[in-house]
Amino acid sequence: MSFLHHDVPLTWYLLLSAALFSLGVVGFLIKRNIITVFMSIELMLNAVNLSFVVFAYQWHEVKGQIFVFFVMMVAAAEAAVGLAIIIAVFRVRATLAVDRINLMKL
Amino acid sequence: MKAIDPIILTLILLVPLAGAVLVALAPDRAKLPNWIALLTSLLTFVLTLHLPAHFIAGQRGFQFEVNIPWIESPAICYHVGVDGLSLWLIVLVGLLAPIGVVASWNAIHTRRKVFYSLFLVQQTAMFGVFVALDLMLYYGFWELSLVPMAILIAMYGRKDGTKAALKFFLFTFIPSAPLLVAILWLYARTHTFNFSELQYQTASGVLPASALSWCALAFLFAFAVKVPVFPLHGWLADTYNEAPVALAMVVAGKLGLYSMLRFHVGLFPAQARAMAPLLIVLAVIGILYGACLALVQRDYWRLMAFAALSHLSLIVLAIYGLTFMGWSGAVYQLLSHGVVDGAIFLLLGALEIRYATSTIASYGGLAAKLPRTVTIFVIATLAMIGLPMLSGFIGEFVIFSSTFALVSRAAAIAAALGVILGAAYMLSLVQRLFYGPESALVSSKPAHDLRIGELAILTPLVVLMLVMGLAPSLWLNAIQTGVHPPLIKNNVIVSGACAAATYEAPSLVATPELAAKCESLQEAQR
Amino acid sequence: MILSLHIWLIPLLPLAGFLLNGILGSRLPRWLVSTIGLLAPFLSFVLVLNAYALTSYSAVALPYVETFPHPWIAIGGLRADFSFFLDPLSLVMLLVVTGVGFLIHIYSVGYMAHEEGYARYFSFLNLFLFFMTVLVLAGNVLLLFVGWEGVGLASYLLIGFWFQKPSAAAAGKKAFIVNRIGDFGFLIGIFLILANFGTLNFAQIAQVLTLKAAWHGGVLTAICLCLLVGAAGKSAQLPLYVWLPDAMEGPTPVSALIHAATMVTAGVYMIARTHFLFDRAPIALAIVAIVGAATAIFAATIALAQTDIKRVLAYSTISQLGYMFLACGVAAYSAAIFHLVTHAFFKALLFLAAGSVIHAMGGEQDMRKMGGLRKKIPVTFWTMTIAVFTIAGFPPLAAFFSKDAILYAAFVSGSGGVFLWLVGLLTALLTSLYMFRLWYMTFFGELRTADAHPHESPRSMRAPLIILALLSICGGWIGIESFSAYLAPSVGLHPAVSSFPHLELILTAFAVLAALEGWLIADKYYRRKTERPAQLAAALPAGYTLLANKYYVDEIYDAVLVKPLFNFSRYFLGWVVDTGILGGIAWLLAGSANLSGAILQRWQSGNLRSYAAWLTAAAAVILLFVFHASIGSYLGARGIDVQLNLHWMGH
Amino acid sequence: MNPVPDIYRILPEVILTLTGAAVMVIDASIPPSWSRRYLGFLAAIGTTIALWASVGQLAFPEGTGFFGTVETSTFTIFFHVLICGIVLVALLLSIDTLPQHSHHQGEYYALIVFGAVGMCLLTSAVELLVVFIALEISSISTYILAGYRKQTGRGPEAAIKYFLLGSFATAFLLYGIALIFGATGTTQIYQIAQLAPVAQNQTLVLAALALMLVGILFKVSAAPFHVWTPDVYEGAPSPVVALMSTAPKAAAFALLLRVVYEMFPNLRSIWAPLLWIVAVLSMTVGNLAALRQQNVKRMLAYSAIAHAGYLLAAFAAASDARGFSETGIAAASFYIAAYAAMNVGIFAVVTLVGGYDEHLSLIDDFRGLMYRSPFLASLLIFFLISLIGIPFTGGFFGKFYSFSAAVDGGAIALAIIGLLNSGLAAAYYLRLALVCAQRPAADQTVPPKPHVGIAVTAALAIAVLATIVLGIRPNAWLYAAQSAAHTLQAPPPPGEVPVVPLQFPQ
Repeated sequence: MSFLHHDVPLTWYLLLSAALFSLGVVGFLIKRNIITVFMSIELMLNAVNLSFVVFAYQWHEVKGQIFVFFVMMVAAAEAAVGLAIIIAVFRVRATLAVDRINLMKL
Repeated sequence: MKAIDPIILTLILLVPLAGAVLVALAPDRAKLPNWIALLTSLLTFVLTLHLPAHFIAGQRGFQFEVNIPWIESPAICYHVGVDGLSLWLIVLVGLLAPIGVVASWNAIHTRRKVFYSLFLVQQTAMFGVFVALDLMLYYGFWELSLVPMAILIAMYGRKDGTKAALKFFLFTFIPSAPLLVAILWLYARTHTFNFSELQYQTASGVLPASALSWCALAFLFAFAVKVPVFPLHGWLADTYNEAPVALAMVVAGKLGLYSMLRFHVGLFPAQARAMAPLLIVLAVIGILYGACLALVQRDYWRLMAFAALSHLSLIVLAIYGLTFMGWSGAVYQLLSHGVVDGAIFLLLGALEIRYATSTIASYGGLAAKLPRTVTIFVIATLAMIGLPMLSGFIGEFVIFSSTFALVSRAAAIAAALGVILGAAYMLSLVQRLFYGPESALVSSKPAHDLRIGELAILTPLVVLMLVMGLAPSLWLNAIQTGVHPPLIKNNVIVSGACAAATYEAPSLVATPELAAKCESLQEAQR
Repeated sequence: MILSLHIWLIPLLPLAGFLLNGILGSRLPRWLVSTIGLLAPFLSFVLVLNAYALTSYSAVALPYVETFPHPWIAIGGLRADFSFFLDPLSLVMLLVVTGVGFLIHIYSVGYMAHEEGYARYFSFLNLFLFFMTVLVLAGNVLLLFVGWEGVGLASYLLIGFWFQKPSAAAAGKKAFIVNRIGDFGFLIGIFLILANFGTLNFAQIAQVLTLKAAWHGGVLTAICLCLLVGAAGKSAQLPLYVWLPDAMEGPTPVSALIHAATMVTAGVYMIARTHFLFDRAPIALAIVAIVGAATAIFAATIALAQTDIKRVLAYSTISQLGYMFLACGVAAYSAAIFHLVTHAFFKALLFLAAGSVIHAMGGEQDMRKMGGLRKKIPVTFWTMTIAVFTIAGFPPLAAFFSKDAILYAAFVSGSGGVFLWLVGLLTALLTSLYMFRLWYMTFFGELRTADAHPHESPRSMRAPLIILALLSICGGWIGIESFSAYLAPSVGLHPAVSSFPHLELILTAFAVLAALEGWLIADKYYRRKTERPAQLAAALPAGYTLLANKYYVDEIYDAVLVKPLFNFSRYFLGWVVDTGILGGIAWLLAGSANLSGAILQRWQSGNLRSYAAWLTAAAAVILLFVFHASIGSYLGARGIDVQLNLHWMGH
Repeated sequence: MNPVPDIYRILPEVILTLTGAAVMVIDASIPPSWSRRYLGFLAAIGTTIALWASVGQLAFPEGTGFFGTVETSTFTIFFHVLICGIVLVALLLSIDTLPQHSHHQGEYYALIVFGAVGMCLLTSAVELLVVFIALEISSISTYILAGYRKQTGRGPEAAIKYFLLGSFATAFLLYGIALIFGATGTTQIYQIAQLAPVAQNQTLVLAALALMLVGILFKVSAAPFHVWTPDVYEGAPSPVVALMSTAPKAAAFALLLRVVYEMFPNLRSIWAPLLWIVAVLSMTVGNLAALRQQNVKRMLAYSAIAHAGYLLAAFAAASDARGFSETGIAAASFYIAAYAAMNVGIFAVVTLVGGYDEHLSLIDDFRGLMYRSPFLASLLIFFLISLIGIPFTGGFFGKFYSFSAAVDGGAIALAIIGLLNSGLAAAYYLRLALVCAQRPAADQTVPPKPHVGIAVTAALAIAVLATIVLGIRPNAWLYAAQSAAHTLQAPPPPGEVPVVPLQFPQ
């Protein structure tokens, strides 16, 4: 863990986390496949996890790391549900293109 | 009987509600809903008669008052009471209820339970508006009165009931938003919804004047739409055209005008005074505008709508003349208008049931076939156009003369022009409906004159029109105690100086002293 | 000692008749209806006679007042009582109203015998008597107004008696509305009285005026002019006379009673009743005179060219009312009332006789189709002859005296008096001319229609004719002097005093000559050279058409007032203002809400990625907002730059 | 004073969890041919017990348990009762309206109950970790429930939209939590409240506030985070919408109250104007867009957005020096209750009329309802009237308190905008009501009369009663809301939450 402390300032990690989060957001916005969109969300969650880890390290507080585990766990649960839903969508619509999922509007 | 005094108002409010529940629960068999509604409304009417019977005429302030805390924070109370202003209006509402039931007797065939339940709920709401002395309670009944009306218009509308109901509802509901804000603001500043306390507070000068004028404006706007005052009458014609007769006869006027008197002029006298010139002008325009448009209507409900605009504007004129005499006249005219309009609506409704149209041109020559109808219609018409010895004249005369002497001669003269036009459109309505040769429609249908039930309700109305025309003091005594000057000194509306004094003197007997006084007063007036 | 005269019963008896016949009449046999209908005015007449007898033998002093203990309206300073006021003026009026009224009731029994709605007719007739007696007896302006409006109502109902006839129904409506215009003026007058006197009681107003002897003109003129408008409406004066000719649509006895003898004279009565006001308003008085004179001659010219027998009489009535106004205008109230009384006799007679003619002709009213009826209906002819000679002003018939009094009063009334007199004289000539024209066209020559079988009227119709004929002969014999003296307590003495001793005689001679001249012209044109009128009409087509069409006044009113009002209401108010502007504003408000709703709906594209984009954008905005707000308000207030001082709390 | 066993602090949640587990187990163990209907009743009974248990919590002194992660106070009990009530109504509604022989019925009930666990926990959590977990528990159940009609095209679409956008928003919330953790070094709400004002890095605090607001405002479907609402409400089964338009919203509002009033009271000058804007935007957008809707559920979705706006108006209320506002919180709490009562009621009626398969989904389909089933029509109109805010209904007092709080706080403009908006809203509510009241068209096919079973009758009765009681005798609830507000703003009991001294890693 020492390289974290000495070689690279903590801010960089936070910036990386922010960048990852932004990438996730951008990915959500520009990707056209539901699975990819879903992956973008995972990316965002992981970016948050990175922040938690960094802050946990900064504060010497284990809470942050606990948080990370819970986030991972929840993400897994979400993945299970999400994929199930995606399958359901594919069954009735026979497509995974986000832009085609627009039966309901206005 | 004294024992029932404290609960009489509550009873008046609850009996129609109980009747509504009863109608809703009872089976829709034979004429059962009609009978329950009729008996309930008659019972309520009898209860309302208790009020004038035990009203102490000379006494100022509220009587039969009940004030029970209802909600602690904000401090809303179940505070009801009656004074000379509302006394007869309550009786009027009570009277119009059985008329409405009779008018609906044959007109409403489907879903009678719904109709009569809502009709009775509407009664409660209207009673509530007249008796509530807690601003929040008042607002509650005020809003509640919209709902049954709107639904029934939609249910039983003639052509496009939904649209008319929506128009009616929005027209009256949206202006009540500023009203509520104003009420809330008043509460935030005074921590009371109590009418009398608020009256003291608004008069005491602790509230900022500019905010008070905004409040007053919000109140006025809501009431003006409800009356309606020109140019806010957009909903009226459609509503009259579509509403079931029983509801059309109560939809306009009473609530708004009463509220103007009690809650606009009563709460914000100074602000009302500032607004008065505008309202007088609008009222005069409304009188002439309504009358002119009534002249050219082809449908009698629309004609009645514009006629109502004209007549109600006259009352607005009386209210914003801000003279006590004018106010008495206003309340009296309101009563008379209720009775006369009730009769005319009942008759027109009866015609519509028999001939299934409200287009005037389809009628003609009914007089020979329906002698009873035409007789009562003509009497009611005459009362409406202010023939002396019938009810309409008294109010009109008092309003005109007080306006003329104390407010504005021009306004009185312009308003009196409406009398000519009133005769014109009402008599041509009579002529087109009843006189002339029989129209094809009239000849094609069998003639059924008024039924016994209709006669049973119309005859008392006709008698009432006569008695109101001949012995107005029966009503005016109580009314005058209601429109007394506010008890707080600086809340007094200062009337035109000379004229007020002239009128205060019971009658100018020509003693030299009085003649001299008259002289000096006239000098002062100039 | 004060005897109760029970004058309150005088109106109430006809009211009872009205109620009985009106409510139960349709179920009662005709004889009972007639009995009730006749009994009521008869008993009233008896009561009036009783009152007259008691007062003239000074058992009861005049004026005599009966007031109902409870006020009618008492609100603020406004107080109006049910108070009946009996003085010579009202007594004379009551005698005419109930007397002539009773005769016409009798006549009606025969005339209306075959009509449907017999009971309705009698109930309305009684209703009229009720209101007319209230009008006459009223002790305050407001009660007078009650009667005033009430007789208008009765007139409306009776004109429209044959309501199946559209013209009759329209005429009733027109009468009411035109009267309403007059009443508008009357009402304003009442308001002015109330505002300036604080009372409506005639006696009190008079008292106030007595106290303030210097009060002239000004607001009094305004009051009087307003009252004049009312009077002009009721008494069919220029410019509000238009309803009266149309009112002839009603049954002829009604025309006789209401539209000739009694109701239409209410304006004259009202001016006489409020003479103390007019006396103080010379300008208003002059205008009354001018209106009267103008109406008199105007209506007389129209009467020349009418062919409907009743319309001739209607214009004649207007013209005679003009005389009465003229008299009022020169402050000769007693002369006006005198003429009113004689006019009631002879004009009622004329109408009843005309009714008899119409009855004989089976409903035909066009004089061009009559002629030669002299032999067929002798009683009618003779009574009619008496009436014609009376109205033409031949001595010693009634109108001779009354018309004479008016012309004399006009002549001596001051600067414009001679002119007024000349107009009156010319009118007298014209009156004579058109009346004899009527007489000749109806009774002389040959019957100009084939399918008529004239027959004399029943006894119940003949009897009133004869009585009225007698009254027309003798009615004027009382003489203006004693009549004025009798009325003096009510309307004051005749003001005019002649400086020239034989003036009255000379003027009388002029008047008789004028009447004679009229007769001679009529004789020439309508008996001896019956082709001449047509030639004359052909020679002066414009003039003749103008007269035959009554100067197109109805058409002008229609084009100038009625049509524009309707068009203004329908097109400008109805379409432009109500639908266009007000409806447009509501439509715009609703439309803009709907439109913004439609725009906001586009937000909901249904596309997931656009939703996410919105979320992101909103999140960005919130972030920006938070930082902006914080820099601006929260930390900025402490002078701290959040970006730079990360370790500001390093203690 | 005896310390309260920690387990009692989460007693309702425990009961609900056990119920859910029982439902699932029984569902799995009984033969497939058996009716699952009674599982619904089981779930309902469990919910009732949980509700009763929540009320029972009033007996305990207020405080936190499980190391300061969950709290019991009038505030939490208020929301527990509310949420359990809503869930109960939704369950009863579902029992009668779900197709009798559909599979997965047991799952459905279990999911609802599990969702309830999450919502309840969300209201009582004072530790952001628990907040996150609770939020996810409730969200995941509702994601699945939203797509429950998976045979139709719209069901899964609603689920996927809700799921993706929900997760997306949750990621923002989570990021906010991370940042506040970074700024203060703790995730316990009371500690954050004490430490945030003195944190070194205020940028982080502000960013955390903003990001957390994004996540929560998404959940309460306030504009401009409302875009998912109409689509999801339209696609989800009506009984589910009855639940998810009310209960999760109530929970989310409870969270919002906690976040803004307890975590960041000192940032009031920032979030109050922000919420002001969001409130106005929500009302206006919701009402305007609802005006033109033809689909009843979509219209109600927009109305839900507008109601979120009215509710947020209460947040703009005045506050004392520390940023607390008892009136505002009480008004918001009351509004949530009133809104829940009427909205769950109206969706119950819409479910009954439109059917589970939604063969009647358009406003015009409701034409003549008053003539074919006056009972349902009357109820529908009653709830619509309450939504409009006509007096003597719960909706009126909700609006009344909300706007009187705003007026109290000087936000008169907000009150006027809000009430004018409610006028606008009346237009579309009333349109539906009036269409119901209209005579049926001559050529209209008469749909079968809906079957109203005992369970749904009970559900409707609860909703109607609640709406009426809130409209006529609001005292009790108002008192509860006020004491809830009081406990929310009261500082945590001293000593129970250790204040971590600030340490800097350098």
